[in-house]
Amino acid sequence: MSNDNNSAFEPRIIAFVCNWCTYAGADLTGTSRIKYATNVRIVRFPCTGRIDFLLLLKAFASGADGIIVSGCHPNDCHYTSGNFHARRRWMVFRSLLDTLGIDTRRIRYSWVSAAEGAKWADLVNDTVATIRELGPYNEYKKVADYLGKEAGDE
Amino acid sequence: MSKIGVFICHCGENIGATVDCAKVAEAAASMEGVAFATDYKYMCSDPGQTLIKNAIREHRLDGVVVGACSPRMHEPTFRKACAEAGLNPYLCEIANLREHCSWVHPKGDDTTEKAIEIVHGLVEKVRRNSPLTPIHVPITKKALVIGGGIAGIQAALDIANCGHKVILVEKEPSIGGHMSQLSETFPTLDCSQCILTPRMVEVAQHPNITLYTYAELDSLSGFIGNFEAKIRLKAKSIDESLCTGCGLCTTKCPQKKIPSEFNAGLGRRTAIYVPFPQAVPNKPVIDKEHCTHYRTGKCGVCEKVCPTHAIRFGQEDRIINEQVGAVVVTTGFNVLGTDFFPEYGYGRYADVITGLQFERLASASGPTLGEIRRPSDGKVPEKVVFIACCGSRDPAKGIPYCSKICCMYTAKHAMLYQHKVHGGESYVFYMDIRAGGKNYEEFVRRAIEEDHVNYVRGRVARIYEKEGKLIVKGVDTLLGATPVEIEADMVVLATAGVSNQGSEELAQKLHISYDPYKFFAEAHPKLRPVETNTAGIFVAGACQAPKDIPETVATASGAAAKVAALFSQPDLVREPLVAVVNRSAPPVFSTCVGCFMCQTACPYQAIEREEIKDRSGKVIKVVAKVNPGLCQGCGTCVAFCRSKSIDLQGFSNQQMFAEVEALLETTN
Amino acid sequence: MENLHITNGQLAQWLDDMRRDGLRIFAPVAQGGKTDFKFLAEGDTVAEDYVQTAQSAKRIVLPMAEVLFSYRKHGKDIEVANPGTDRFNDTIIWKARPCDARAMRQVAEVFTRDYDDAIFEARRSHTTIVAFSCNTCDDCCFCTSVGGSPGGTEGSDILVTTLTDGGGALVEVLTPKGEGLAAKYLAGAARADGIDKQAHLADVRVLFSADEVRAKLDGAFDSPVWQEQSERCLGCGACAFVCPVCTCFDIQEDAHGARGRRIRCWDSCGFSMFTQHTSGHNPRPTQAARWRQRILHKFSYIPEKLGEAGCTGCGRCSRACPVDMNISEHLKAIAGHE
Amino acid sequence: MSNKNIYLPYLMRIEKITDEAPGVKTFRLAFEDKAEGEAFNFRAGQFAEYSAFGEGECTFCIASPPTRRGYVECTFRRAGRVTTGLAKLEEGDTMGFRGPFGNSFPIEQWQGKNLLFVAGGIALPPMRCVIENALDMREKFKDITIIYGAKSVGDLVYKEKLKEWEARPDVNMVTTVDPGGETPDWKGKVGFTPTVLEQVAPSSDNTVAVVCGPPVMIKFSFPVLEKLGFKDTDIYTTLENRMKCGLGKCGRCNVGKMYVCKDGPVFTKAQLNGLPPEY
Amino acid sequence: MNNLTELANKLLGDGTATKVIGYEEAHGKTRPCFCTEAADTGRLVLDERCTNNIAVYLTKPEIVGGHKVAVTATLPVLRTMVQLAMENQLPDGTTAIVSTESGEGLAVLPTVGDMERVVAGTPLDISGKERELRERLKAMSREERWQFWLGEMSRCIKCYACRAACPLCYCTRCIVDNNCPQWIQPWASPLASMEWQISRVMHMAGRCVACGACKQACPMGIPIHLLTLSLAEDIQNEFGVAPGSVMDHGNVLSTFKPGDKEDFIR
Repeated sequence: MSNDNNSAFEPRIIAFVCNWCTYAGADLTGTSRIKYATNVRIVRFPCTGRIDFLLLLKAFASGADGIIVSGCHPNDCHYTSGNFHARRRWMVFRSLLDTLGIDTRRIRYSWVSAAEGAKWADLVNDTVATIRELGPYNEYKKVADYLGKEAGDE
Repeated sequence: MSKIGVFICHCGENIGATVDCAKVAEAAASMEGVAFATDYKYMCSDPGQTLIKNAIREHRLDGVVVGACSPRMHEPTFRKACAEAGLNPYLCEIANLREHCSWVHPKGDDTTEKAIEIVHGLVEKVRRNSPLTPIHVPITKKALVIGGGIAGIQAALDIANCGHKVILVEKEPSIGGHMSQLSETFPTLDCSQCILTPRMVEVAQHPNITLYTYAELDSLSGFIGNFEAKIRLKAKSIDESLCTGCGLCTTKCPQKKIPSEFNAGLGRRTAIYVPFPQAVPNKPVIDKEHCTHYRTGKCGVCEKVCPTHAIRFGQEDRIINEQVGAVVVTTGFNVLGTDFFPEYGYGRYADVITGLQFERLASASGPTLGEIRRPSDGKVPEKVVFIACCGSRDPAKGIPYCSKICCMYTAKHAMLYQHKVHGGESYVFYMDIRAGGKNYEEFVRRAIEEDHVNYVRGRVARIYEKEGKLIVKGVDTLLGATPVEIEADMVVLATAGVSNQGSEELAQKLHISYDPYKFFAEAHPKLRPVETNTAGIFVAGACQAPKDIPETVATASGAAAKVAALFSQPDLVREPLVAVVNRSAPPVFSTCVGCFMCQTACPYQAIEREEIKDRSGKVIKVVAKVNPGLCQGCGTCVAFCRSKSIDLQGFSNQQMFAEVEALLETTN
Repeated sequence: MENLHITNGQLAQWLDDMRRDGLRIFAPVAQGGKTDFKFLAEGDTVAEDYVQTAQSAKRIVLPMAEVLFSYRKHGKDIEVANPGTDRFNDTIIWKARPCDARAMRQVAEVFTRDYDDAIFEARRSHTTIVAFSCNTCDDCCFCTSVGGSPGGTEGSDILVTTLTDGGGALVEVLTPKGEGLAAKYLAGAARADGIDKQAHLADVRVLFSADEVRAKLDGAFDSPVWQEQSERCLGCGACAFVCPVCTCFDIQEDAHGARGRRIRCWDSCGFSMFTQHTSGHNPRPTQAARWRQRILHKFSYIPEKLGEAGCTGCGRCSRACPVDMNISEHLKAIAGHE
Repeated sequence: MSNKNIYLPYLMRIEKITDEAPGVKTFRLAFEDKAEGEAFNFRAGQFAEYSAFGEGECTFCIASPPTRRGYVECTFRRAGRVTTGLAKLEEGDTMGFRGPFGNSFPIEQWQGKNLLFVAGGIALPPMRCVIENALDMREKFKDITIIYGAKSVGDLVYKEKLKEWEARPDVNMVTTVDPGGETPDWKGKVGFTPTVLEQVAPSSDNTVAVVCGPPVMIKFSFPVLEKLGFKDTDIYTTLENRMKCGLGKCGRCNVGKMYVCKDGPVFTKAQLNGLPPEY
Repeated sequence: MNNLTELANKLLGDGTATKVIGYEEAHGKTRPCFCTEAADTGRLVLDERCTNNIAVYLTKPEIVGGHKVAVTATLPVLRTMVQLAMENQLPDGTTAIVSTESGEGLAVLPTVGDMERVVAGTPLDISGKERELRERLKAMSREERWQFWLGEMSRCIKCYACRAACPLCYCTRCIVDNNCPQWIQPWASPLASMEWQISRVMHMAGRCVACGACKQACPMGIPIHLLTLSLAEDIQNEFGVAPGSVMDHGNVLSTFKPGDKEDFIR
């Protein structure tokens, strides 16, 4: 589903990242002065293991067009296994979202280490480009505003 | 929280040149709950911090957001400033306007808008912050060291020398470990026992060290600073207080044909025995499995001959409890036996031996008193083949890793052979020579160049016996895979270093993790190499992976330093960013339903069971409870808990939920 | 008010005409193995073969969720927006059952007593109920035990009784609203003469006497019957949500940052959280207490106020219950309880 | 048919916030629309629905007496989502107010009688309204006795009011804290409220008693009053069932044939005797 | 007196149980029933018509408090009991009565170990209509699936019968009753209903025994069991954990393998 008005569309992207790897990696992007799209807002979590799947849904319901979830590479987790737990959670979650027809292309999972400043910039730019191509997540937004639209009618 | 102060830092030009800081402050001022907002050139400077402190006092702020550099940089600075102004430091949050905004975006409205949104997200988060206080955990300043090899000896001595009590537990009758079995050590060729024995004696005599030999850990409970160890003292069948170590019993014992563990099976010992002459403690134990008295009820010679009547046949295992604050695990490693290698005869050929057995042959205290004689007939071998990487680096054998020490000890063995058997011929089959280490490469070169050891790069495919000779068939890959056949008198296999027997069981007792090869896992391979994921439990030496002596000793001292650092505090102070299981008034008590799935998700064993009882003491329900001494605050349990009964302080559900919604609010 | 006799063709035409005119029609449609009311859309077929819809038509006047008002925060100030009552459109409930139509009166009583609920009133005034008498019934039906009838006219604007002999339908125009509709769509219809409506109605057996139940309930608060009956009850809200009479609701906040709305949504006295205080104290802590409340409310408290049971015998709760909490069975037991 | 949206709250400006005890605050609220304020009337014992916009509505009594016009006061303890939201508000902020709802204390019928007020903990607010109402027309009543207890000294609310009442010669004011809850300089009594009530033993002759407090306090106070000779029709209390609408519609506070929000919250013990114990 | 009654009486008589949770016949169907004395047990039935998952009562203190319970267990019920035991929710001393494989006789399973053995020998098989529905869903495009579920969710009335009927939904406080924060809007709307189902299904990951109680309970006939079934099947394919089988340690989501797939992580 592409959007006719892509040039005017600025995707809203929210990134759920762990403190120790990806947040630090994004810090390194800054320290290295690598530029990337302004569309992303970062939420800092101690660990990807802490990220609740409902928060991702809340992001969509609140108007996000795309989501990034990123943490430490396998075996690099500050807490040893939080990212492994997260990985399982996302495997299961993705499969469920797909069953429901929720657009899993809009959630980008990645591992970005504290040393991968450039990878973070690429990840953001790439995600922005992907979401720009997909267009605003109107399907979801429309449902989110059900009370305003449909229920008033009933 | 509804009197939030927002402080936007220009960071000189770093933020100020890209983001319109005044506009951000102005926008922040109109956010719900914000009572004060301003911008300033350098918030982290003294005047900047003073500005924050004054604003906290003047406006009675109950929350602070500093828009500045990464929280990984100055979060502690600003939290401290808040604390100094009387605001709980955990009511301060940092909006990352530099690394995540001004440094990565061009100057413009979008960037300023993003800065405003970042601030908004954190304002909404901080409105839901709670004041937190650091967690204090008392510490029992006594350490438990498990394993009395060189690692355990070193760790015990280092900790004891810092003035702390140490309990050293060794499962064999004597401490000393593998190092006591070695002949000379690379790359200096100094006598292993000569450097080790003084340390063993020091352990025995140290006033801060309690030594339990012939003992094993039964169980460990508790948490950092507060462990309770149950130690099983196996029955030695002697009264140690009476035994003088005269040795009469061992000479009279009629059971003399028991393979000696110390001599790697190449020598014999008696049923009542001291493993080796320099043993510490130098007192015998009775090996119940082989003792005639224990097996048949007859004999009792030792009891008769003992001048001090120290023999106690009826003795039973004893379990003692020890309270300790830290544990160092130094249980070492083992080497594969020759029977693991079908291609080399499954251990059927007496003259195909392991490197460890060769050490005993080369040792002056060994069964041959240091002469190299082959086990089968005691002849001095004229041609010896050493095969490196036996098992190691062989995924087919399930051991993909490098055992690290074999290259060096094989060179040493060949060198020792050449020194002891003049005119002897030695061959080393190898895959690569790994001689990284101080003076290591030089050592190997000396073996090749000065002692004329023949290094052949290639694998040995097969060994078979033919007319009293061991035919070694291999290839030389440096000569274009030319087949090589050597008629050897003895073959020494550098078998892979593997984890010690029972290491998996021990890891489970300790709740520490281990790798697929059952070596214990460190908390972080680089930055926390001697810590485990269980706070207060440290590892050192070859129980982590095969290590040589210098590395073993270094990690042991490292672990000891960690213990000493832990013990140097009056109590353990921890960041309160830990998970908490909710509690409420009766009749609910907690919304936790007690499925304890969180326990299986926690990497730190931080989740305990708590019984909630009524006034009569009847258990009403069992709910989870997080031990704040163990919790590291990863929050995996929080995301897992179905009923949202666990929350993470500092990153609570309400905080994260509000931050996510706020970051997206302007789109609505 | 008059009675008309229309042919089957006229009946079909009537619906077609209304659909063609773009009226909002809320009618039973088969969906997902159940028949339930929905707003007719292009392609929808009004269900024929069913005894009872899964839900009643209650949500036309009391939606599952509706905005009571919205607001926006500006710093320390709040701006409140009253959505008003002029936003509603006319709706025709087509093929309501007489038990549903009758229930509407009780629902209306709740929202108009003491304080007039303008939102509800507006919704109701825009609603026209065209009910259809029941030609068939099932074991869950018991309207006749609670003072209703498969051909009852109470609450309907028009009542259609299809004639089981295939001879068209009897149309009873009952209210001015009904007259308006009939004038427009049934202008040429014949007057009904001598139709024995009763002969075309389902035979709904009388299972118990509501008065007897009420009399028994007076001293039954501490009876063991509640515990016995409710033991298998799972405490879900299905019975209340499908009930045409149940009106219990919750008021909730739909807040997103500076904007928010206050929402009214359905609730059920069967939920354990319904009465639970923040402290954890719960005046009705057990399912037995909640089941008792449901029965007492409908068959003792409401009769006290309205003179009739808060139940029209539609039987939906019995059909919806996952564990066969059959209400008529329980009421029969209560009526016969000593 | 009235076109008024009965769910729409009055907008109120928070004029003053008083910290009463840990987690307990009193708000003084003024009507945003002065005309609404002037038209606003209520009676002692009535309650209202208070909104924290963004969080929802919560029910508590109007704590100030109807005799003091131009503002209303409420006192609440931070517990759930809404009260937490309210507690975060500051002076000058706006909140919502819907009311007054429910019945009231029949204070006119009490004229010429002795009044006994027994309150515990956070239940003094509903009582304060009627106490001040009575004090504002002091000459119409005979003896006034107030017995107020809390878990600890810190938990006593309305500390200023307590001093004020204590200072009045025409009020017999008794304050008490539970054993263990006293401070070294505590001058009041130590003991559970029902016990102190028994010690004080006010005469039941020509007296009405008003009892408000946690369920356990009420449970133990009723028998004491009975022993002192109070008739069930002379003992008043207020029920605090969970409510949402305040209008007798949402069904939550239905107890027996009553809706607490409409037929209550004030009940005599005699009335309670006829209600199922679902409160 | 039939065998089941006899057996129930024996268990009640010898103190093995003080309450038997079982099925009785009513209105041409079966429904749960409870027997505490021999006089009650005559109505017990246990056959293929017994489709309620009566393990749901095992986590209700009102039902099991102070009782030793025996459950006449169909296979899904037995699977549930094993899962409950693993989650510390099966009351001590709970006994299961099952039909033997031949369907003729009855067997008593006094311990969880016994129950596990029976369950392990009878793997779950998703077939027939469910399989068909699942395949139909799979064959749809993503947009079609979204429209399908949106339509279904629009019919949800949020009565939570799915939650109430599910024996593994036993939380003291369900996430939907948690308003700090308000994770899921408490009213019925397509999004709130979908979020509720996503939560429910995620919470069932690796736990669901695919008994279909949720679907059976739904008064609106929404095929919500397709969600749990789909997930169960995906989990089986991905982790080798079959629905109704019990992991010896933890749960699919509370454990991991270092080698778990990560082809979706870039």
